Amino acid sequence: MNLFNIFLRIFIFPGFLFMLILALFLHWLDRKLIARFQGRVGPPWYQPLADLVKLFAKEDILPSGTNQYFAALLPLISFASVLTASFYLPIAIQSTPSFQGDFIVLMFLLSMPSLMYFLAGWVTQGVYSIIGGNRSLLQYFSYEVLFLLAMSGTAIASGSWALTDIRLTQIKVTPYIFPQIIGFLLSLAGLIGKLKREPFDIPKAKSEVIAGALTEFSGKKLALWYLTIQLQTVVGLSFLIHCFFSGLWQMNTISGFFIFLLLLVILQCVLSAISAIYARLRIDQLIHLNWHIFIPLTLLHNIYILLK
Amino acid sequence: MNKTKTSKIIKWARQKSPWLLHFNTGGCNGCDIEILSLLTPRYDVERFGILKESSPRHADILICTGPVTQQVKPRLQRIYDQMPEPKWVLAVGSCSCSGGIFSGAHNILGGIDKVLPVDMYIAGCPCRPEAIIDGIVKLLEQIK
Amino acid sequence: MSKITVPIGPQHPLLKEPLSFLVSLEGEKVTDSVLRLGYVHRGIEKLAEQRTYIQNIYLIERICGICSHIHSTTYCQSVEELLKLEVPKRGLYIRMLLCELERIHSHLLWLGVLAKNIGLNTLFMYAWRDREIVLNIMEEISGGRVSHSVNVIGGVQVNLNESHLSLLQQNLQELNKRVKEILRSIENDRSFQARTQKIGHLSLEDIKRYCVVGPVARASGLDIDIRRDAPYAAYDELNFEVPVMTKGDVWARSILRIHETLQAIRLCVQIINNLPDGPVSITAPRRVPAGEVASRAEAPRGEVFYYVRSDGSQNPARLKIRTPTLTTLITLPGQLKNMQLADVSAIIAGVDLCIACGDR
Amino acid sequence: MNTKKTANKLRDVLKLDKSTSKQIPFNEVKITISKQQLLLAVKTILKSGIWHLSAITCQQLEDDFVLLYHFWKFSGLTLQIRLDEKKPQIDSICPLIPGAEYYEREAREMFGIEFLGLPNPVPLLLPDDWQGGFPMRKKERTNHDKSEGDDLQQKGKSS
Repeated sequence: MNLFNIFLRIFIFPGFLFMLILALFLHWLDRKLIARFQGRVGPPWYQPLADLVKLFAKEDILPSGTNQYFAALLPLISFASVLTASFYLPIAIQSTPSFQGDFIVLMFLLSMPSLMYFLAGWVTQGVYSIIGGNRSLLQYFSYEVLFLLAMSGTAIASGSWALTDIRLTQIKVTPYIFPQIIGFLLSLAGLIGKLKREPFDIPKAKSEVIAGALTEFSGKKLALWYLTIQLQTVVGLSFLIHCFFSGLWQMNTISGFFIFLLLLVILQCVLSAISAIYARLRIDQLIHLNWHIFIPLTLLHNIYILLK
Repeated sequence: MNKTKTSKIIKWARQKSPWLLHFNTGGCNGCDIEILSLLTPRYDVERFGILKESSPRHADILICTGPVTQQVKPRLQRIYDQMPEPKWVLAVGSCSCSGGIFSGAHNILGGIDKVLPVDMYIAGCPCRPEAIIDGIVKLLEQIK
Repeated sequence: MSKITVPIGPQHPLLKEPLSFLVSLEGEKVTDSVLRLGYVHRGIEKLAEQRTYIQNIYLIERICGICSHIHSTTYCQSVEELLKLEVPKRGLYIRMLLCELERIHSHLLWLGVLAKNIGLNTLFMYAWRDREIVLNIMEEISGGRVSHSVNVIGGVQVNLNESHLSLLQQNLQELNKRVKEILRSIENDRSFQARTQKIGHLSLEDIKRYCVVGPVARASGLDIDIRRDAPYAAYDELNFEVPVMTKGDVWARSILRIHETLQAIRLCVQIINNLPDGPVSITAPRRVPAGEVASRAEAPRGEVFYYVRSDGSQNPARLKIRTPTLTTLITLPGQLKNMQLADVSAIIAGVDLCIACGDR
Repeated sequence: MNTKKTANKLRDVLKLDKSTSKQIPFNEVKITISKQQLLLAVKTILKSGIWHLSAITCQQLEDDFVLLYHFWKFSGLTLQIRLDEKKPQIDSICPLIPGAEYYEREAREMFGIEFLGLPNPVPLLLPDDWQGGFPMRKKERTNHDKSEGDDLQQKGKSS
């Protein structure tokens, strides 16, 4: 019975299948919202699924001279790391075995795809891929740091690095969204930088470096890359919700689950709105914005929490 | 799942998400702005799942406009080779179908079919966005 | 630092048309760039010598899809000058109306392409959605959205009746409101300013050394507009201002072009209000007496120059076309020097290249 | 206005007689000068405040080439130069007006006129591997358009 229970939990409900459906749903919501902001109708509900199935059925070419084995490995590693990250997150219903420091493990697993993205740029040796890879590395060092620092505000406030402890302290006090609203906004900016979404999507800027490091990928590998990015959005957003809003609902209740989904949809709307409003920033403006404004603000905010 | 079931799903997926790659082989950019206006709110091809991609690796349909000039021919050939199977070619505008008004010039080789195997010809100078959408829809129906 | 040569090659999302740009980079900074034209060269001047004057109108309109009417206007007015024809006033007014509508259409198209290149897709969609209004009007008048064969030698082959005028009146007000809204949204959109200010600078004596024309020159302080300084058609009867700015970067060019769009709308309204009645065109003989003429007109991108020489037969002996994009192409490598790679897309879109015009 | 003044100044600087200048439509003054006087003429024009060179037209008139330099400042001023067909050489004005480079490169590849001192004499519009001779020359029609160009001619005449 326990084995079946574990199988059910890993593959069906809060595991692989559920995350995949959630990722496709959020990706469709994102494209539909941006289209609606721009006055367009936007794609039908099954569009992300159709894109993935078509990409899986396409021929898989790589430029001659690239290390086929390594190029195939990169999307797999990044996809696997994001999936294992999703198992650590207590998605409203099930409570995972939480240990001291799984906050850091989750943070590391979430940042793996950005590293793989950079390596993908170097493996395929295309001019656009190398430039896309370099830019994603620059962005990796600035916005992962911001995301870590801003999120660790909640860990400092709850005094422990375990996710469940963060949740328990929030239930006693108030959800961290109210006292740490600045921390929340900064970690949202860090998440946008990590996911390379619109205002900070210079590494895969369509108009300069075609598709950044993914220019040479096609077929199954490209499908895996797109799936990774969509999954990363879901896991990143639910990580954000867990750390800042988890006091709002009780675990293992149906109503808690729907509140969690509602928050996920709201945050996705915020992300889509931001990406529809702002133009793409240059790489030096990006780094300047991060190190001159966001990081000092986060440090001040964390010190303020420590002293309180 | 047996063979016919999977191929039916793949056929459905290919019809529902055709990604375009646009290449102007020397035309007067009348058809190009009509292709670009497909993305805009009035025609909005994204509701059919059509996206305008920028890398040959990601694209299914190569949309060419304009007669093939001598200098653009090797590039057109290379882009076609870079695209993964299954791929289709759409000749948009009368000068890409047959060289149009510019046939006979010292630098023009004629229509796209002198260089690539073309699947669908869309006439018009410049052709209207509705004609391009109709051409794409007809092409998608032919996908086996 | 690592030196890479980035080919912004014939097929690139940045360019609607093939133009090969080899930009050599040091890190993110552009050191120098080599430009290669000729991908869209169709030998229009050679073809024009094998066609009669009337067949040439159909060819001249296909030089460039965006400014097709201005090309046929310049060509027809130079042939009318050779034939010493007196084009009726109403024909001239309709010809000017379509010139200004095409200027609005070209500037809104350029604004969308610039916004798409710097990543602001929403502005691209809004600019092109508003452009559909102008396309509706042009389709209503001439039957064609993009290239509308309205000009004939001796006048225009299209007439405006009451329904056209009311449609024009109402749509132009709507368009005026929307373009003002776009101008307001651009002026206080910080991310648009961050991507377009202080890049692609052209000083005034660069403009003079490279003989640059059009909005790119007016954005650097050169106050020349063919419609006002050497009026053709019936521009001397209309009053309008010519916006001039001095900063000379992509930001100044953007604001200037939107002001020009507002001026073009104002011109269209003037043309409709005092549209003279009478015939629209007069018939022109097939044989053109020997002679030569050099005529200029203000295309959306600047001064377009036509030199027509006829030797009395049905075909022009020599037809020389010089389009404004050629002058901005010469200055591009200079503008791109030690800019960021990300600025290259804004600069290329800022100068509003129409390569089909440039290569002929 | 000032193009007329410049035209008169040009005539007395180059010591030309009255017959060389002619009025052509859209108020242009055309002055015929010889090949050697080109640089001097361009210098005087630039000194008199006209800097905009609209175009360099090159054409073939009964077996010798005619170059037209179109200057413009609110009204036109054109310099006409005749080059014999055997040795079509003229010195380039790029040092004076850098903007003329593209016009000269185009004239060079279309008509085969040698511009001495052209910064980079590389083909502008024609492909690098072009063997079709000089396409715009009258007699030497490229084989490509001989076949199709002629029937357009007949069609033009017959219709």
